[in-house]
Amino acid sequence: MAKNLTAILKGRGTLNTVLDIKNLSIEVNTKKSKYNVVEGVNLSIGKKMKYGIVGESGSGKSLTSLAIMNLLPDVLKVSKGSITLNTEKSKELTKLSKREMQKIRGNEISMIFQEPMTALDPLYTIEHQLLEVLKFHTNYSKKEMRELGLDMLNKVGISRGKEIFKSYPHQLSGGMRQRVIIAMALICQPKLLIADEPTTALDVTIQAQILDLMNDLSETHDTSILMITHDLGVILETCERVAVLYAGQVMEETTVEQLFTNPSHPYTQGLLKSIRSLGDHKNTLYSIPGNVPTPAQYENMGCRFSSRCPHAMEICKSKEPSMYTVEKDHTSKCWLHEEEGVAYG
Amino acid sequence: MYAYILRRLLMLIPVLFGVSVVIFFTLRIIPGDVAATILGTDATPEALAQLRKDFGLDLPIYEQYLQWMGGVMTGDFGESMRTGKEILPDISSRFAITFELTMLSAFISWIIAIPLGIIAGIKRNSKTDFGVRVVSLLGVSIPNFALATVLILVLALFFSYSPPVGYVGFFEDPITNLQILFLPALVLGTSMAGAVTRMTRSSILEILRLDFIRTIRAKGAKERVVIFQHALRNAMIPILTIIGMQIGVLLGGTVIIEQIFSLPGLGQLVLTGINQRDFTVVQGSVLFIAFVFVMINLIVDILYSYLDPRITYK
Amino acid sequence: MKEFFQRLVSDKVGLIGFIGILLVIIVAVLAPVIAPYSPDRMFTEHTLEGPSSQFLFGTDELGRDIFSRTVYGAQVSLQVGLIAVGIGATAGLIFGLISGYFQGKVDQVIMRVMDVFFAFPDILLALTIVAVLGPSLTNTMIAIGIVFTPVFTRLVRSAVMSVKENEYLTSAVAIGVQPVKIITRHITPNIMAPFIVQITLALSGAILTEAALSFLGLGVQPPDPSWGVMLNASRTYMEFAPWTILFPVSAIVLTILCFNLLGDSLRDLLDPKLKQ
Amino acid sequence: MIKKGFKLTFIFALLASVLIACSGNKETSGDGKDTGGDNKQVEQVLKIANDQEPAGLDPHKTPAHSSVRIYSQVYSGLVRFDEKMEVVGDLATDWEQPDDKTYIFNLREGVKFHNGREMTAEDVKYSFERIKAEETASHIASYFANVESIEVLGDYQVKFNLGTPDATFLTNLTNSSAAVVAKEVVEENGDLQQVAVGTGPFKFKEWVPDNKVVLEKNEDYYEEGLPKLDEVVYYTMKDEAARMSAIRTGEVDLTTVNPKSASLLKKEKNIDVKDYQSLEYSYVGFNVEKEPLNNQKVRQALSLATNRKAIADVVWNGDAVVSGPVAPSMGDWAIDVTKHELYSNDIEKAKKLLDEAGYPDGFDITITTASTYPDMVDTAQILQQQWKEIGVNAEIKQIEWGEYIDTWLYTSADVLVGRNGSGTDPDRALQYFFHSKGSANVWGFSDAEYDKLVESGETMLDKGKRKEIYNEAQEKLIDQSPNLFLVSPMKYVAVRDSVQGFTPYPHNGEYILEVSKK
Repeated sequence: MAKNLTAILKGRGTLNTVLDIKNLSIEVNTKKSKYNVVEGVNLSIGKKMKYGIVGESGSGKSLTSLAIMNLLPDVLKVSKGSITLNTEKSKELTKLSKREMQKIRGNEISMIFQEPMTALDPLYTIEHQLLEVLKFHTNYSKKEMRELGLDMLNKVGISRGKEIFKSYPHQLSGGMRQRVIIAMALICQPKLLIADEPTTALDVTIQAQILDLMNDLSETHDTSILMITHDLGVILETCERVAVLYAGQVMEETTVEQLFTNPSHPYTQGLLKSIRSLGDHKNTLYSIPGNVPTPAQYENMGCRFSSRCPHAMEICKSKEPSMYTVEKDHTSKCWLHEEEGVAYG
Repeated sequence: MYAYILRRLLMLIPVLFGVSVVIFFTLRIIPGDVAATILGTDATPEALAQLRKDFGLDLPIYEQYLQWMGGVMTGDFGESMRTGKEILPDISSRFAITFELTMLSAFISWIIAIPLGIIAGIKRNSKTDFGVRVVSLLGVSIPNFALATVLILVLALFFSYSPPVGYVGFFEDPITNLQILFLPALVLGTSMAGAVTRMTRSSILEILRLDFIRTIRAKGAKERVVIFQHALRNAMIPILTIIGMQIGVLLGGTVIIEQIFSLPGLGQLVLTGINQRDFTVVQGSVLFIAFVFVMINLIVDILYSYLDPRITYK
Repeated sequence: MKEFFQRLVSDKVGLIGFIGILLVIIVAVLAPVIAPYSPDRMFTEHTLEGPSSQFLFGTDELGRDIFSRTVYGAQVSLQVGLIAVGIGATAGLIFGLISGYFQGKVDQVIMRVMDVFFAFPDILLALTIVAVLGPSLTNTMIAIGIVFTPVFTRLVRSAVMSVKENEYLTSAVAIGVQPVKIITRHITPNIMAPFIVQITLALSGAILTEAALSFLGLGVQPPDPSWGVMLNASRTYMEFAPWTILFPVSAIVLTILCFNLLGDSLRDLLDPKLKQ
Repeated sequence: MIKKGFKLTFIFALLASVLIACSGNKETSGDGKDTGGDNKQVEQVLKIANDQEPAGLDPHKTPAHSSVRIYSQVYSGLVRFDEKMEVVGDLATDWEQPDDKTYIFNLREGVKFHNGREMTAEDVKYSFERIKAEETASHIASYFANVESIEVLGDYQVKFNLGTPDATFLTNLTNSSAAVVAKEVVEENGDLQQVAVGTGPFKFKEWVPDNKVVLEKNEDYYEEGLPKLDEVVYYTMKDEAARMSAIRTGEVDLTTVNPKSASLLKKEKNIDVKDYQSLEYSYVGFNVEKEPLNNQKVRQALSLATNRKAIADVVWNGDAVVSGPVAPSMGDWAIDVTKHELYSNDIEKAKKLLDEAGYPDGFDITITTASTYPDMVDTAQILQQQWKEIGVNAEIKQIEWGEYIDTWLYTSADVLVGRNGSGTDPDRALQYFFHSKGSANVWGFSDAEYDKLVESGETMLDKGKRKEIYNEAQEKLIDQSPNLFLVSPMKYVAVRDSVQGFTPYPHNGEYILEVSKK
């Protein structure tokens, strides 16, 4: 058991990772209530790795990404755990000052949000908004910035850069805007790009283009990607590793290949079943029965999936399972794997 | 754009026509006439009749209206019944004062309100927010004539200060001019500030929740850039609407403050006009104020399109 | 509604405003019980006396008890506010509903007329109306009501127009529901939120406008003690007898503050854009 | 955006501090003037704060006090009152009366209008004919209705032919409105509302509406060494608080104030408060043609129910005297009304009279007054309280000035509270206001005996007998009570101690001819 654990830890070793999230919990703290919405999340994103987090809305995937950026809304805060960024130096993001964090955002870690339609300030030209990033983080001259900007637009597939420079967001299509946003995110050559549902709001045809673009660019720029999505299809297309989030916890973590070939957690199985039923055009669509619990219900409910789990046992309802290793590079948070696997975390 | 402006200008015609009709006929319903107020307690019937004839008040009322409107169309607002002086030059020189006062008040209110609104908006539901809201509403809650009187008294009693007497134009003597206008503008500005603070606060609140603010933060912007370059500019449109409305209201609403601070503005002209039944003066001034009011609305609308590239007028 | 009150209570600002207004209403209703003297009773031997046990807030230039007048003043000022705003809001509701619902020519005519009134500066319009009708409590309220009408009309009209766009209404029209029913059942409840906010704010506006008219001698007629009247009369004696202005000014400021606090808080609560 | 905002704030803050600094400087330089004034010539500029804007400057057309106080400095008349209210020469050096109906005035030679032209007898003739002309609509036309013709006897001699002997003629001539004007100025400007060219001590310089009127010294004034001031500026400051503040800080040198403000200013060491008994009295006018006020007993009852002393105490801070139809400051002409039965404030008797008149339970009535004047509003409120005691329930209606004048003129109010200037001759107080044909008798009051009495008073040249006539007229008037005459207030003028030689008189509250500044 101990041997196995070391092997796993080695595979996830800090030396080769860009970002390490350890035991991250995020709590809502208002006068009336106090509870965790994200709990005990562990992730390691390797250099140049494309990592996916998949989960339904409310699973805490977006909050996790916002926590990395230190952009959580006022009522939420990181209550436990650490987020370490390894660039030239290791930095503990949860402990940085505002000023230090501002230096990292857009520079070392960039983020792309879901809604390209509303993610740009409607009152400023594309030029202003694109070059703004450079202004925040570099000392280039105006001319240099323009050149860099045009170059970057070119890279995201916008050839009429000069024209687009003068445009305002509302004059561009959704796909164009998302390209601009990607350009903004990559212009400072960040080590990590967080993409929160970058294609959800786009037409299907454009979705593929944008995903390809991100793939290509991350390779040419040596950028790791953290892809946040509810869509397993996107994960399959872009990612190498994946974490499945449910009700604020990681349920399963493995390579994409293993996830699709050997899903271990009943939740993942359910998810896969539902998209396959979609693909097969069978008469009935499969959906996981029941509802996602609300954060207020998390406490004392044992396994958070237990209420919807087809394999639920007595223990599931009373005691929370640990993460068990199912096979190499594959963990699952389910009592079913207690026997076969190694618990950690 | 030009076509739009032109169309808007054309739309002003019925409104101004309506204003002219309303004010003209309303004035004629008010009991009392200029002849009686001029002659006061020494009036004789003959003298009254003579004066009325001089002013054309013996003509049928619709004829009086047509005569007046005919003049106004050709830019002739007529002469004051009281002083016999041409009205338009008087209106414009007094308008300059009222306008300066209005702008200065607006300016003071922005200086007070916008920072307060931003602070309250950023720190929503904090003690600071609470304090700002109460303080800014306090400004709106004091009748401004009371505030003005208290201010005058306190300054005179405890600081031996009173503003210079006798209005001087800005271009004659800017320093004296500003000394004269500072207190009245402060009073009006204080009462305007509440609404602007409120609007700034809620717009900032609203804007700060929008996605693009998160994008800007994610780009590594300093909080100052987020607030002032992005949030505030986006919040300016509703703020501008409020400011535009207030400037419009102030142009006709400075009457009391002008009287207390002895400023020879348009408000006083109208008030004395009403008191003395100097119809031509009141009609002319009200029409003028209404014109400026609708023009300000138009200017605010045009300003929108400069502030917000999404707004275009065709 | 219950949820709404819960939220109101949770917002301290709104709660303070609400309680304040409640207090003023109670004082106004119980004025005859609270006030030790009739508001017009003159103690000519005691003009401009400072606060004492006999005269809690002192006396005014005619030897009247300022405490009693301030208490009765709540009655007069609230009455002015409520009725004036009632007139403006009702007229605005009617015109706005008609205008917004039927649109077309009716709308054009109503809105142009409102534009005309809107183009008049408030104080001048009120002043002119009072001058025409003759100054009295009733006419003051009518004048302020007329001044407020365009604001309410515009508010209701735009709310109606936006509600009308909604699909459920289109379907209601499609299945042939009567216009009156559509207005009362569907539109009215939907425009209530902005309407209530505007009413709260207009109430404070009305009290202030009455005070301004009183400054010009055209407000409530003496000896009725509206706060505006008291304020204006005491301006002359402010230095000689500061209590003559202190108490009515505090009353007016606190009341209007409460209305504004409540309005401000309601606006936040009812604004869908600001919901948390 | 933000930077701009901060810059503006900064500039603004700077500006505010500069403003305050500047005003500070002015303060100190002002103090310097006060102490070290001996070696430096003090600017002889008198700044006066007025509560009303002048209505116009035409002396023949404008009766408003706010106008009179200004044009009386610019124009002169043939004669004027001295400080004892005796008629003395002004433009006329002396005059003779060949008979009761003829006056010949010898004019001062070499008097120049402010436009440089010499004033002659032709100008006197022109001026009085202008007053009398119907199209002038002069408010003092009736004063000179008795003048049948004016003859120019020479450049410096003019003769007035009267229709009947007229005891009031000379007094009427002292009226500031009986001014000698220059024909060419009238012809050039249509009227004299906006211009003023006279022969008086001060020349009209400019009038900025709702702001100020500036007069400057007439270097050619015919009285040696006068005026002492180089310039007089009248600022219009309608707000009492603003005037108080300005006189306190020395922004103005002189202003009229109300009794309460006066008592406050008396405590200030740099300010003198001068008072004088005015020629005005407050009154209650009745529409004597309408029920119930057409009943003399009702009017008498109301008079008895009225406590005039209380009005003097409360409205005028005690600084007012109970008055009859002729104000007490008219000296001998006024009767002592305090002992009059109807002034006894006898409630029981009042109730009895009401009972006799058929109103045992009183009646409802509306008191109308002008919102412009707080004293009138306060008076109305006191009357309301006092009359309540005899069951008369009054409602108060305050209206603004324009409507008030109209209401007065057409007697459209049943009860009107107001203030009258009783003039400088009892003829105005008694005939002008109450003769059945008197211009200002709007009350519908008509009493043949009374008419005869005041007519004889006008033509009676023997002062002793004239006084007897007027005493009787006053008794009669009070008995009839078409108006209730209330109190005649003191007037207060606050003056900075830098002003020398200022004394107000009842007939001229702002006599500044001999004023100088130190």
